[in-house]
Amino acid sequence: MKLHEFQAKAIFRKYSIPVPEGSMALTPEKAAEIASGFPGKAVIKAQVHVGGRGKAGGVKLSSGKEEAFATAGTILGMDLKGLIVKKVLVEKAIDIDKEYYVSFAIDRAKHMTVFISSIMGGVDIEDVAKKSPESINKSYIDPFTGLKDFHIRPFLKQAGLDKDACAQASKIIKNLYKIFLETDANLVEINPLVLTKDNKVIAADAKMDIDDNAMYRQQEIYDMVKDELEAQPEHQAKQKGLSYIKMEGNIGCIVNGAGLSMATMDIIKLYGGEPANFLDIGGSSNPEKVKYAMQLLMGDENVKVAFFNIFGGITRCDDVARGLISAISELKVNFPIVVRLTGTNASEAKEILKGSELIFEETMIGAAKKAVGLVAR
Amino acid sequence: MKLHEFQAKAIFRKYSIPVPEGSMALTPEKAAEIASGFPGKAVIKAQVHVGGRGKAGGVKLSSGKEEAFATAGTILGMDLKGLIVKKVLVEKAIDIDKEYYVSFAIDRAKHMTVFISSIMGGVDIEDVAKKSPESINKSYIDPFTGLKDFHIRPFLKQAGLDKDACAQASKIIKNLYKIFLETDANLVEINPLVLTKDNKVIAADAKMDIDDNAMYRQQEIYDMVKDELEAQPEHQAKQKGLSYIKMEGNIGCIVNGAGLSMATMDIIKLYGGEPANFLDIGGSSNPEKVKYAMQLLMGDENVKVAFFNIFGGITRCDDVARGLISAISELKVNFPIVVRLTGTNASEAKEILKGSELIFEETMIGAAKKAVGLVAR
Amino acid sequence: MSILINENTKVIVQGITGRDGSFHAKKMIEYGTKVVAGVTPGKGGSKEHGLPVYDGMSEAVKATGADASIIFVPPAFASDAVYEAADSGVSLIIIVTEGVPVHEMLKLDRYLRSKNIRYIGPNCPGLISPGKSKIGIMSADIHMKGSVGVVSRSGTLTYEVVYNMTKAGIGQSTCIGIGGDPIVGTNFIDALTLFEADPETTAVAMIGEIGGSDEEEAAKFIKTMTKPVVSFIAGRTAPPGKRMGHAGAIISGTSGTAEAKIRALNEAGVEVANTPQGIADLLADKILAGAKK
Amino acid sequence: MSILINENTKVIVQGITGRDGSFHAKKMIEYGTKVVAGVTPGKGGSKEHGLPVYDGMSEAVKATGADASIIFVPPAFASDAVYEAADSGVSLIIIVTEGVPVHEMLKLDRYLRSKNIRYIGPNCPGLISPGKSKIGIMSADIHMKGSVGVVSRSGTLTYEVVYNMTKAGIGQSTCIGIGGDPIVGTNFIDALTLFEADPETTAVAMIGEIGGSDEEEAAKFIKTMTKPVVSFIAGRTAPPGKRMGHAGAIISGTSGTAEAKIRALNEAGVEVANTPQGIADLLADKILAGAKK
Repeated sequence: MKLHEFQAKAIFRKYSIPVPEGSMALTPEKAAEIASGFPGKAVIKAQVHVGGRGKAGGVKLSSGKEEAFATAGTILGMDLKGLIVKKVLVEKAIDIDKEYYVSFAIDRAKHMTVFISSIMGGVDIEDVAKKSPESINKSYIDPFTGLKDFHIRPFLKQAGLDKDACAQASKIIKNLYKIFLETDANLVEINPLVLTKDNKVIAADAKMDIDDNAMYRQQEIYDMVKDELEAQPEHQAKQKGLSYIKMEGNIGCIVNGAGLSMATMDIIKLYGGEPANFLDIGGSSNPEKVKYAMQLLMGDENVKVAFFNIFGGITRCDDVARGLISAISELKVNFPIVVRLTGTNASEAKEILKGSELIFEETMIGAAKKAVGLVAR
Repeated sequence: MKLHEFQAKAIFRKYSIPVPEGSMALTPEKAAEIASGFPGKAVIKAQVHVGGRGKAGGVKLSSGKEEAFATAGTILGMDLKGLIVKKVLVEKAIDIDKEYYVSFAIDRAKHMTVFISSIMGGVDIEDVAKKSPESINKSYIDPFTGLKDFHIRPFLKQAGLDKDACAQASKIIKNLYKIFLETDANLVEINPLVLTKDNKVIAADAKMDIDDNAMYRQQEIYDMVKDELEAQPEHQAKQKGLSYIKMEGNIGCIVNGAGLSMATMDIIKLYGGEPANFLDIGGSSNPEKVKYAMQLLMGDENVKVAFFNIFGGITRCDDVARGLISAISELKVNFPIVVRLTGTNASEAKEILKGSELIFEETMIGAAKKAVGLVAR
Repeated sequence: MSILINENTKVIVQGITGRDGSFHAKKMIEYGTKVVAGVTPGKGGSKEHGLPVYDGMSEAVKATGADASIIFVPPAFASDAVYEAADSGVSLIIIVTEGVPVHEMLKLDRYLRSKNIRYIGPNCPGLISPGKSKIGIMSADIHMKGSVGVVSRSGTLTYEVVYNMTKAGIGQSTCIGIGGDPIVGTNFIDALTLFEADPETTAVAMIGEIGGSDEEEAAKFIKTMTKPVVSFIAGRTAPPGKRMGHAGAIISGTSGTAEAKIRALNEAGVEVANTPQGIADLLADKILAGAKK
Repeated sequence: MSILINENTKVIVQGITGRDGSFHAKKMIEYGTKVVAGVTPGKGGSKEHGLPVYDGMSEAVKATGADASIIFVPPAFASDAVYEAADSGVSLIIIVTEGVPVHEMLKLDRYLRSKNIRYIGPNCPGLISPGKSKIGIMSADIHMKGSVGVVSRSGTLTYEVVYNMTKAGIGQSTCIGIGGDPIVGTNFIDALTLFEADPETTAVAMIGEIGGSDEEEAAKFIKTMTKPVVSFIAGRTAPPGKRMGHAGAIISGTSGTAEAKIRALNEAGVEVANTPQGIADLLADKILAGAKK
């Protein structure tokens, strides 16, 4: 679960990490009001989950109330790489002397937290990693000991900060680590971490990604993201025990298991079709779940055919069949349904489905070919 | 550094561990006042660092203000195994149903914290360990994971507590562990942990021993014990970099290093003498330290002869010699001094000491025999 | 032989009185797995499927001499259950629980490794050595005893592969589902190492998916193996960045895409099937050829 | 040979710019120890006794290929220095610092053991293999190369013993001061195990003191050794309970008194000298007799 910059900065403030003065606005009026609250220029930043906001025109400087109003108006409603900007962060512009990069993330292969730092901040860290990998420091942090001064020292030295700025940066990094742990984050990142001309260290940007598995113990963060989260079809599906990601194709997939779901999408593509979605109905599926999955497909106007691929194990094929029957009878399904059922209670399932208008196939390949063929007509 | 029961209970209160109502008194008047502050009987408990206070008469029940006054008067000033009682804890007596034992300590051999519990509380746990070792549970706690529910469960089950009492006991034990960690304790102990007749779990006694090495980061505890601590000659010596323990003999020892100090005492005993003290002047000794050590010996009226045993290494023998010269000239030493110096700069030292009335010996054995001989005369 | 488990492995089911724990304990017993006890705090002294239930792992292991534990405990309590298992003396822990926070896993992983305890999962189906023992939740009937080791990050996809293998007459020595979470106890290299050393295994099927760099690392290791490995990678059509953030790529130095993984495997001489069914065909070739890669 | 260190051991001095660190670094260099660098945060780039000083252990080890580190850092910072050393790649850490809180040591000990790093101390004089290397603070001139291993919980008492040994013509293979704190990295059994395996060591002198149960444990181990061990235990006259609380006795099941220790050692066939000088006499007998215990 990614947080918006303004949300991450609210957490930063709670942990005494200095961020520029400012707040979030939903309208140009509010943006203008915020901008008039402090002297000097204001930065207006689109709050959307896309990389390279700046280059794409989502971050702009403005002078005075009127210009802030106008600029916010331009950014709000803007389409940034497919996402519509609904919120902006309006902040007092700061006098930048130097820009650094710091983050904490989880190294899956090493099974450790890694502290990543660079004196080349303010640009895409992936580019830095490619062009000048030597400028990136990585320190691995043992979960047993946690962050220690010796993990931070090399960065502080490279950054060439004076004693006072060192103390500020060190405190920021330690608090950032605290945030990383206490919010169950997959990633906390400050890019750029700014040294201002009057020798203050400030987090000019803030990125946080929270572990979805830990949401049950992160109530405060959940409350923060709740509204936006609940508006997402993916999240609604998850609440019902389904994992759903919409895509651009027209063959709707309903599968049990994430790996088999991906493989089903792959095989559709392999035989010339385009999957409309990823949809994993999980284990021990009950008929209600199947019905809801069908509704998700019907909500996507691109879908021209549905492909049921169920490998019964814990999931019983007869349960899926019952769900399917009730879905067909209650909903007005307006596309053909290709069904492939194998494993636990598959023959019972076929018995249940006998007489319906479903198209049966024995193998994944057979079913995929059939679905692709139906769309092509 | 051992804490008194009333001090440990003050810490318990801070960590929400329930203890009986009450407070500490220095006088019978104050004791009577405290006792009149609550209904029912009062327990008056001597606050001295000796085991088996109760059996020795240091813990007594009283009814009403007058009796509390009288009882406190009996206990205050009492000699308990060599220690004079100066403080009493006056507490509301509680209705005991069952008594348990719980503690956290450090197992030196296993390098782990151990949670020790027993359903046979209220008596000397060493006796329990001897007589019915099966009633003592030990759970080893990894410093990485800390205390977990599964460490506590076997005790809760054995204790036969109901759900409510289980929750109380569990919370007490977890907070006790927190105290153990956060106060840098070598030992925290509740004996007895009481289940009252109205199903409340209460720490009826409290024992804590704090790691002296951690005192630098335990300011609150230091403030608590400061006055008593600073009155001890052992502590005064420690402040000057010396380690001193008074004993009952008449041969005063001044040695560098704890092991050599103990060996020096042993060898005195071996040759028929009795050491007056343990005194380790430590490494890198300066002349001032030596002088102070001599003052400590002079402050002990039992001392009939001094035995200097210095093995020069980091400690330079000439430094010790200079200290000795200045001690002799400034203080009126009224007992003979046997000196054994070996190692770094020993010959320089002997040069410095030439002409003094010191008695030189080349070996530890020789010096010990000489010292014992001098006392015997 | 087989890897990690065999007909003598004694298993405790943690969370045996829960819905899933009870169901799968029964299935494992029916398969012939030596399930010796269950553990549920507070339920000590009761019985489940005729097995004794204990309050704690320590007493359960003392009473039964168990070697392994399988964990069906809700995410919020799972890590404590694993710590308890780790301190009880078992040498193998299978964590079925889905949804354990990654920070819990970081600590748990460090702890288990420091005690040299092998664990599998979390969020994994467990493992089965057909005809010997099953410590997991896979349906047993699609498996057949044989000489191909199967290792996979995915559940049902593995069933698909195994089903096709069995249909084609290709049996399995051990099938192990390592789980798809960011931090897992046993990764591809660990499993491949065990299969390489197992005299009963003659070839390995490795079923990967997008994300992380485990498949890429495995590819390097496979170059050193004497036994043939075939593979399938799921997620060629998955949208980029849906699961992996930018920092992931900086850390692992790989994009984690299916293409990158397939390329790495091909470079290591591994044939990668286009479909789950394809695995069986590739294996048939290898086995018929008696091929040494 | 010798144990743990030899003429090739490369050492970093942590806290080299401090008073004690600087002094003993110089002494070690003079003795011939391969001191390759010093570390003091913030002093990187400077020199001390002609040696490069680094800000951190990681860069110091990378630059020098050091095997060992000796720590002269005040108690409040010592544990961080040790963690840093542990993460830097050295395999031996000597902690001279006195006064490290025991709770810090519990964590540190667990950490170092989980990484299989050997440490000695804290609050210890270090170790010396006469004629080869000295990583510690003992004065070198009382030592003589030879075949007796010396292990001790005490500093100056060891000097006393070694001084008498050398005077009697009995040289030492390695002398190791394990430190007297409740938690130490290398205990008697660890040292005895190493001496037993060292072909250059023919006998061992073990110098113990009251408190804990390390000597009692060692006694059990000595029964399994082929090399003769002699001992001295300090503290027969120490007042009871001055260092050990009641809980200590419950935990270790021993009173920790000199008498208990001497009894345990005698039962294991170890002769215990009455005085530090007595060690040399006992050794002379053993060595002259070429005795196999």
